[in-house]
Amino acid sequence: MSSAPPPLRIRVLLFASYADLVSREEVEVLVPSPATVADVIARLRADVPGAHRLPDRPLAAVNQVHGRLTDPVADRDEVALLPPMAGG
Amino acid sequence: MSSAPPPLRIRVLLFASYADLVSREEVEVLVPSPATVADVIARLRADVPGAHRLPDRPLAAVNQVHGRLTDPVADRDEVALLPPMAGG
Amino acid sequence: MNHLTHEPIEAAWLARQVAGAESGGITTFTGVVRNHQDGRSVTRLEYSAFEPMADAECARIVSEAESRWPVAVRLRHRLGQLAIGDVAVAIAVAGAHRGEAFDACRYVIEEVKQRVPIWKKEFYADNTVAWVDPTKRKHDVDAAALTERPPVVSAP
Amino acid sequence: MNHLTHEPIEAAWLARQVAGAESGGITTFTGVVRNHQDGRSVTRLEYSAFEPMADAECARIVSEAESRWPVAVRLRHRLGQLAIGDVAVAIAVAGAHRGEAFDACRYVIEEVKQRVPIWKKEFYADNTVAWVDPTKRKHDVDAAALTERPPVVSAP
Repeated sequence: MSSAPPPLRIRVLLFASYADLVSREEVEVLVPSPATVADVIARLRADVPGAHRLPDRPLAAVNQVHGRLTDPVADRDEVALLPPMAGG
Repeated sequence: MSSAPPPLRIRVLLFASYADLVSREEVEVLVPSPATVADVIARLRADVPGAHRLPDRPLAAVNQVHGRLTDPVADRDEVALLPPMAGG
Repeated sequence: MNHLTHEPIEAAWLARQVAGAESGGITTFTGVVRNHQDGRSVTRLEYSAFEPMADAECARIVSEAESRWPVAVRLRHRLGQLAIGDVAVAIAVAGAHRGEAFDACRYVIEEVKQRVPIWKKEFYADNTVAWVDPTKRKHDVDAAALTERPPVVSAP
Repeated sequence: MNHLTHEPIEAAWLARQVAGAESGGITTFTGVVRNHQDGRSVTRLEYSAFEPMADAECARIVSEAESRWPVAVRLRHRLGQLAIGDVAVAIAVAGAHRGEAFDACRYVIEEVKQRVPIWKKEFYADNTVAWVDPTKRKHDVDAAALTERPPVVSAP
């Protein structure tokens, strides 16, 4: 019997209104491998106080590039949750 | 018998390449009344040395407003013949 | 960090950078802090960003515009505290032909608004504060502020 | 004579005039003297105008833009001798919304080119001179210069 793969360690960044909702700008989340961005968000919303107030389908970037919720994540990836952008 | 109406006295202005072609910037033309811008141009081309080199259907302005060749002219009107414009 | 700055910015300065002997037309866009938004009186605002990603995204947008049209593009977005009349974003585009310069300039500002992770906190004359959500603009803003929008809190 | 000048002009100066607390977006267009035209090397040029009509036509264009869109518009065209890199025309438009500012700015430059009685004499590196005819641009220019276009003469 092979052992289960180790969980993925994901750094989640929160900005602007999302940081206000959770009262944090950075959270580390562990998810079983394999996992998608959506899995990371679900774990965050379930485990971190206040994070249930985040939308369940926010915009997200993986390693500083816009991504989709169905994109896979790898160990040590950085997932940024992006409130509606308001530059310009 | 009524006498013929007096001819219309029209001041014609020439600019840029048109002034070069005719070697003049201003010409006075007399045309029988009633007359249009086209009549003024035809008279100019027939009577003024070099003016036959002007196009027979140039852009024209009457009293500093863009006009059509079929527009009527009145005594003392100013007709400007406008080479292709190149501002901007 | 070429596209973000905490210092004042000016379109004319960017325009001088893109102008060249080959360029016939230069277009600029300047986004200025307005004194009103959706009927509310704004007194100042604060831009923040996910800075490394925002800078990289600006670079990607500039590069896209320069490959799609034969133009040279400069883009700067300001961060931090801004007052009414301050320039928030400036874009300058130079090209041999004006149509391309207009199209590329418009492209850049639209993409900046869509894609660059920058956020804006507005401070209102009634001492309230809100994060701006352009996706909710002009759709029953007051109600949205009380429900789905980030909470409106009193300023200190 | 508000829209024509023999002095250097700058879009940034016009932009400062149109900017107001209500304006969210300012667009500018600057037309610059290029060092080439239709493959020929240009050394300098000279703009002349039917001045009173050109100024009145500029005023009409500005007024049309300001009535068609909720914007403020400034327009200046330079006349006389210009060198490579000099600004020939500058337009600044301020509006509450960027789309309107872009559309109005584009409208003004297109109308200026179509309607304002201004003419351009180009001086080329081979010491020839020609009046520019935009209606013939890029259509067999050399042949046109020898036949229908105003004669190409040697510069003094």
